[in-house]
Amino acid sequence: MSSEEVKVEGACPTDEVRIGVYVCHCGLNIAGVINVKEVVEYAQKLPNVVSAKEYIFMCSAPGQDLIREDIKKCKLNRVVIAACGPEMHEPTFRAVLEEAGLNPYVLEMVSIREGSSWVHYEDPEAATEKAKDMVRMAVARARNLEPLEKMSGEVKQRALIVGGGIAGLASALDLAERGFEVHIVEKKPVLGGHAARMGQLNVEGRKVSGKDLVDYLVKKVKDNPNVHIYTNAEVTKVDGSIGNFTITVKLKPRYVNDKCTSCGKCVEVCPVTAPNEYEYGIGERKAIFLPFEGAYPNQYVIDPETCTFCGKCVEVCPEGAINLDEKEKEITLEVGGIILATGHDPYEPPVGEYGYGLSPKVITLHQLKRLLSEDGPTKGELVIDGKRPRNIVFISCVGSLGTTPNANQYCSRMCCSASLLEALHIKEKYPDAQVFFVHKDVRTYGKDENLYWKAIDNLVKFVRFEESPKVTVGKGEVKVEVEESTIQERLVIPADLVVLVTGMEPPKEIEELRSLFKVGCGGDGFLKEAHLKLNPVESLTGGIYLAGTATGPKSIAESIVAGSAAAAKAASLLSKDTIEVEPIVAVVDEDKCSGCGICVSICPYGAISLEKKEDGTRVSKVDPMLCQGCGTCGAACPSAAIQQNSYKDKQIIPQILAVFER
Amino acid sequence: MSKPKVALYWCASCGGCEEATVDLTERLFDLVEAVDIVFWPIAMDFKREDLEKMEDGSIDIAIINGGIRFEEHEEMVKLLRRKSKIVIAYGSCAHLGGIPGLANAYPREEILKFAYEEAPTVINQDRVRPMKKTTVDGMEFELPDFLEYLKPLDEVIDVDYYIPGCPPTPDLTWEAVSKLLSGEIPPKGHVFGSDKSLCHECPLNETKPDEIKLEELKRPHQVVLDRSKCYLTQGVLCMGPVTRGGCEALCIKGGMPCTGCFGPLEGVYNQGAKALSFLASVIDIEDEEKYREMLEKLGFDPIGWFFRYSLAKGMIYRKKGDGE
Amino acid sequence: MKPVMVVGGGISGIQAALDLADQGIKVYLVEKTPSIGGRMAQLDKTFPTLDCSSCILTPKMVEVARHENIEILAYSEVLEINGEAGNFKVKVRKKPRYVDVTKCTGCGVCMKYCPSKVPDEFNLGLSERKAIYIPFPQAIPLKATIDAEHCLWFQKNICRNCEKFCPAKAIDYEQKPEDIELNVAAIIFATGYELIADHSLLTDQYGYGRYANVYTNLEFERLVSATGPTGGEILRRSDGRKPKNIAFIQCVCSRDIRMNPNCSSICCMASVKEGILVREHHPDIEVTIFYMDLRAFGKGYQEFYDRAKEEFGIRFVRSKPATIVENPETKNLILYYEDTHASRYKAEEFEMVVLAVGVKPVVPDSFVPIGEDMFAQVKDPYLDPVASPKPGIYVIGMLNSPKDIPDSVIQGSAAAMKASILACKS
Amino acid sequence: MLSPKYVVLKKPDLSNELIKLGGDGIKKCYQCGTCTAICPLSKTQTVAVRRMIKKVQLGLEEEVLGDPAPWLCYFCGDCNETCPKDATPGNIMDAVRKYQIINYSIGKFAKIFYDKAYALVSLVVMTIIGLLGMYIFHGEMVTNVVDIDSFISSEILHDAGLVLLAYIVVVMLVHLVNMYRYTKRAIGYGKSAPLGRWISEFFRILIKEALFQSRLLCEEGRSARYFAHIGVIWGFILLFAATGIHFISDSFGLGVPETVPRLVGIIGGIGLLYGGIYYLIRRFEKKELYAKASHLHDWWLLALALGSGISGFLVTIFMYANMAMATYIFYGIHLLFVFYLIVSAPFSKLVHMIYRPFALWFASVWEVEEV
Repeated sequence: MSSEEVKVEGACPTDEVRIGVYVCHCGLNIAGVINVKEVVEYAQKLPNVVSAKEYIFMCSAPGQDLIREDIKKCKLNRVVIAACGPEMHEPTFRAVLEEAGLNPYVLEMVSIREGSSWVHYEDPEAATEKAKDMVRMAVARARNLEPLEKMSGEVKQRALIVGGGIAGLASALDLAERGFEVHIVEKKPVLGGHAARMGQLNVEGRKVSGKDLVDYLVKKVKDNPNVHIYTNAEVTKVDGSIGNFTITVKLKPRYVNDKCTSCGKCVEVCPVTAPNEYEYGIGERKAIFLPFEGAYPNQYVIDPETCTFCGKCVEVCPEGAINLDEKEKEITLEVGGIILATGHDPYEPPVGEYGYGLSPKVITLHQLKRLLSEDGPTKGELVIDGKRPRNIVFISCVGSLGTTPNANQYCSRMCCSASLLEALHIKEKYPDAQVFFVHKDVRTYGKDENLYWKAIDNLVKFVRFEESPKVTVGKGEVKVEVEESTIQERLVIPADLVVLVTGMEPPKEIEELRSLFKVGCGGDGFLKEAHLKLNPVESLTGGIYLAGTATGPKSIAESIVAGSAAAAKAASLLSKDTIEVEPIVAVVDEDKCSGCGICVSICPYGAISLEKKEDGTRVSKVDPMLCQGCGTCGAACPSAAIQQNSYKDKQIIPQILAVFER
Repeated sequence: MSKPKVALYWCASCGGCEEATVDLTERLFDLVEAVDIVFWPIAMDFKREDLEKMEDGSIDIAIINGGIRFEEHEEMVKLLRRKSKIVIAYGSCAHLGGIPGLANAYPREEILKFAYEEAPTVINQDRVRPMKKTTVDGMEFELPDFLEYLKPLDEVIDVDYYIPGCPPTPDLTWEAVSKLLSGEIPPKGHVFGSDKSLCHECPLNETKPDEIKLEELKRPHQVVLDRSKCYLTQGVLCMGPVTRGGCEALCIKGGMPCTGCFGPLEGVYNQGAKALSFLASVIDIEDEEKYREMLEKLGFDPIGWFFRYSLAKGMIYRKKGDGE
Repeated sequence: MKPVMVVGGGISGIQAALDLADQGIKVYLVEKTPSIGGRMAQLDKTFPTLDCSSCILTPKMVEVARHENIEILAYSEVLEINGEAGNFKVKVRKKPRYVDVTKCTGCGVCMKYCPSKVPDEFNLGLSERKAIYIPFPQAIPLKATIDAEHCLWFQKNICRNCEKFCPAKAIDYEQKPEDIELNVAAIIFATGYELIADHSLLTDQYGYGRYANVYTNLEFERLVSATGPTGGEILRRSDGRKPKNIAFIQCVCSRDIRMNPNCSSICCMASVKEGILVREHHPDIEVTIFYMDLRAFGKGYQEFYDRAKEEFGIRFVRSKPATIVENPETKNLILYYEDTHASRYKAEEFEMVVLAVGVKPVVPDSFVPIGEDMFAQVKDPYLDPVASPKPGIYVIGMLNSPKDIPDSVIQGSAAAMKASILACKS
Repeated sequence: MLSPKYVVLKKPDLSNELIKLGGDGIKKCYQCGTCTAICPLSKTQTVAVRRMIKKVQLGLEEEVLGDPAPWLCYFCGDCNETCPKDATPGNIMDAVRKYQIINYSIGKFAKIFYDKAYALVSLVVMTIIGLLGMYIFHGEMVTNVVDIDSFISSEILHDAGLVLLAYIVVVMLVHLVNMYRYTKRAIGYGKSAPLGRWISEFFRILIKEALFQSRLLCEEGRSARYFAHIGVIWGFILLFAATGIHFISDSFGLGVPETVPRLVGIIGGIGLLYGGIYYLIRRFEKKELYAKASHLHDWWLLALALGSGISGFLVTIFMYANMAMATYIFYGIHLLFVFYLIVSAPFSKLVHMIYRPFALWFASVWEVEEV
């Protein structure tokens, strides 16, 4: 049976289909194997083909002229080009069609080079036959091609940055310096994220702390008139799509306004205490507090979760800066692009894992960093249980590499370097301390190998394990038992301090982020990039970019670079007034769509939504700015109601049936 | 003006479609009033000769149910085609092959062997099988031969309209017939029923979330269905999304998920494949091993689930159906 | 807005150029070799997704070629840089291709008729190319180049076959080097890396160059590549036979005080990937990877490593083999090593050995300050890790520090951001 | 195989002590195992250089003290050459040897031979004792002809020799017991070997390793060093034999001709001189790796061996030249050297001639499955 028998709906753009077929020699690439002349003669006989020609290089200027003239002379309304794959020259030939007055989308390219001459060079006859088959199929498809119009949308030249950590700040600063308006929305009452609390970052040369970096960026960002900062704020709604988002932001009450001079009187009278999350749980804070010294904004804040609203602070505040009746506010922002710099959470070991929570002598690396920080709770003095620890044991891969039932499978990338850095700080500060690094692999990649070598040089003791070590907490005594795999000995290390080198995890609110911004997550739970290797700072959703540890563990420097990279992507978008999108997108036939929602579930770009019609029934709607033309919905749609332009069933099915037409 | 002449005939079917005609109940009288039934072997005594005697094109509407499995079917429908102006494929079997079409999963020889030799209820030591020509007591009998495959009606003759369903609902039948009688002639090839999938008219469609993610599949007998919630979201295969509406979701209302008897929508070339594809799209299991385990637990039967009515009607399959 | 120059057409340079051009900034992409693509074009697949390397790279290369804001200056070199940030005057030499690129269509006829054979750099000498050549089929620009050093016309004044057979009449033996001066706001150096293959350690300790069946990882990458000299068949250099087992040795010329104390960051995963490729195509070839610390630090890398062990049955031995001795008859290689997890000394015979040789940056002459560790210095390792201490000059990719593809891409984008700020100001 | 016992880390600053003894590579080693793999001895017995370094790095003092590995090492220097971290594993092994000598010795007395000041003091003290002894016991010297007995009577010498022999035996026994205890705990933990194995291994090692130094020979291209070492060993053995023959002949009146022990002694002396001079040159050249790192105890042994050898030779020469005074003076010097040698033997580097075969013995009995 022939393809005509398949019912094809929708009329062709003109009454009579007139197809031109152009077969390229591509020098010898095609003509060296395929008998081009034979293919052309074959094509001439196909139904609807009014002209078939060959040329040595169709892509060259004379080749293009030939097509242009033919289109006019033969009144062609479809063009088939049998040459190379569409990757390189489809745009070339689309331009040719356009210049000749045709819609550029009535072009069909058939790759007889990659698909036939290159792969079947040993058998020229069969290659020629295959080329004929391919041309016949292309003609069958071309018959039903439709003209399409490009779509465009306006771009609002502003960016939203979600997260005021180091990556978000880097993105914001770059975009602002590039001249774009930037809105930073930070959930916490202060900027700086984890980086601000990371302590010293190097062991020699000019000392640099995480705080220094944050301070530098905050100062620059704050002084830039293009930047608007919202702390203690959360994005609650995201509407629109690439180039044109409307964001609703909830501004949570801080209860303390900018009259606050950080005098601290309120803290003295506040009766409520809670563990200090800004010190990773070391020590306590009050319900009214300053998250950390020198934070921005340098202003006290009341944590409504713990505050009893007793009003004592209001009474003592000399500036009258406290207002317990402050209410939540809501603002909307109109932005073109969004950068998610939503960061990570440190892995929190459950109580009992490696003795965590059973003894003050077992702490996490984050807590150690706070203890060793000049601005930390002990002003940089390492004191545990009132004593200076002598034997300090780091246990690495806590919460990573599946070392415990609770742990993640992935490697957190930074922990080896970070803990060796702290080990060196300890050695520098307390040369008599004995530091053990109990590890699996030492993954100090790249230039960080230097840290590993330094640690060996400073007699940090490396203990390698295959089986997770055991930490036993006795009466005031902590022991680490480990099977040293490289000497095959069972070691017992009496420890004055055990430091659990905890990895990074996706933040707890990742699920909300995911549904709010319609971005995906990978198997590790972190936000998923458009392509792991080549699009590492873009999400699958157009106009939304990812920076810092939102996509996975990174060092501070890497986060800053990723921040700049995400900014570059946003800048590419924002530097345009309008964005044009290919019309090869999914379209919904509302007459057929029953609103079953299968397409919504499967769209990887969040481009489809269900819309309620006036009669109460639902239909799918595709946002063409978000649709990337992957075709997944078309394959899944049970009613053939959603189809992709240029790849509709009526175009593909005849092409498939043409296979059997011989 | 004389009343329109109507013929009814059945091929390979269970007879349910004929029952469905009777289910028109009192409307049957209106029908009989309105038309002149000239051929209906199951209800009245008509013979082939009677039909042959009629003039070509003298019947206005021929309503045929059942698929084509015997030579006899083939001959009769060809005859009916010649005599009729309009041919309607009535019911799933005529439309898509239906339940008898499931036999196409086996070759003819295997079917006969099972039916006449191996089925547990059969006692046939001599392995006698029906023959095309048999001599009994010196008399020669001729039987219509059993064809290689079952074919839907439109693979044997040209069909003008389809009334889908297993069986078609009386309302739909009435709607179709009255439409034709009133002269409201739809384009050739029209399938009566809705242009949208069953979900559109399903009372539970409202309850479906925007995104469907299934972590497990179940068969209806393995679960107590919540009748106020979309069955699909409860992990039960409902063919609703991939099936033409028009039945008013009778099964759904009766507490059973749709099995797909109304066939695919316009533009869907293969109902079963599409069903498989959409279901695969909403299953949210990453682990391959877990997937396999689930299918095993389920007693996975893709033909029975997805191709229950449409196995005989595959796009690629049709080519093979000719015995090529 | 002034243009920006990107030097080096590898993946990080390509990314930088694209991100600048997408912002409407004119970019000059200067590439030393006849085609952009860099090292990534030579790779077969990429870890941890096992994406075909050219399949994901080629679209980017095509995008570069098609972008209206990018001008590719392939087969060109930077000679001189004057001026300052925001206003650099760069002298670039376009080396003569002896082919008129406006006429050449890349059809490859010339290559068919050229009689002079040269070891193919793209395949690291594992195969031969002609004196007139296109480095690889997806090259951009897809133009032929005459390698004058091996061309019979330039060497012996004979032949001129290519001229005779070129259907586009594009051959021009009279071409001369052309120097152009460009005014740019910023310069991004992304000159990439090469293997530390010239160290005596490779030959002395591991017998590379002495023993036929010892390969470098990049050579092996070409060997497993479907576009490589053997069409993806793993065949030994000595006898063209498929080996029964292959050993990968990590940290060769990396983490070694004698030449390169840095970890090269990519070799562990590259070997794991190559091991998986081997096992995927030939489950009968046993793969052993000798490593010290398996640096599976990136996203999805540990999972990939786990798969290599569990799914593909690759053996991992924690060890650094001390020496390799060839069996002169079978040309098999005996590795002497200590399995440090078992504290066992072993001598084991392998039919093929792949050395994961460390990397060193290709240093762009005196244009950027270089640190003691061979890599380019940066202005601030934390706040501005892509900026060279020289204002307006950026150093990215492998030139900056050892890094994998995603990190190189990220740095490309980041440098584009920084450069765009400068370009917009000037 | 995982060791069955639990080791409590008690001496974490062990590294520093070893660094003082010349093992500063401890601060560099990252445990790649190249040293073990390149070690020529690994082919027959796991010397596990890397493992030894790790034990030192971690501060497993008892494990370090009980590991015979350093005694198997001949310091050929291959490991130093191939080490990618320049951690000089050979030097670390050498440092561990010293550490073991110190710790096996009574009251860690051996320490003094690793400290210049103490060594000098001990030298002075011994010289005074020696000279005093000679002064007290010397006889009427006959000056016209050479009569050694007239300088100091052989009976006195024999008695002194017996005393020193007793001293050596007692002190060495104590040291060896220490060595046995540490080694048993470290590598022989929970293991028992049949007596037959002990005996057969003893003879195998005594002959193959101790007397013929088969390990040192196993590497090609090192035969010069092998012969030098054999020279020294057999030098000592023959000299000891010469003394023994003389003593036994005298004591029991066997009447062995004087020339027999003398001849044996001369041959031994030549061996000693040959070896000693060879080593002296090498140590001055500092070309070969073992010679690059010469410490006090190396020089000490060399000086004593050469001193006693040369002085002995001179005595013989002067004797035949019939130069009485010169003979007596050098005889005195010779006796002093021998005295130093014997007294310091259980503490100085010379003790390796006992420890090495014992270590080999213990290792081959207990570490059988390691091969």
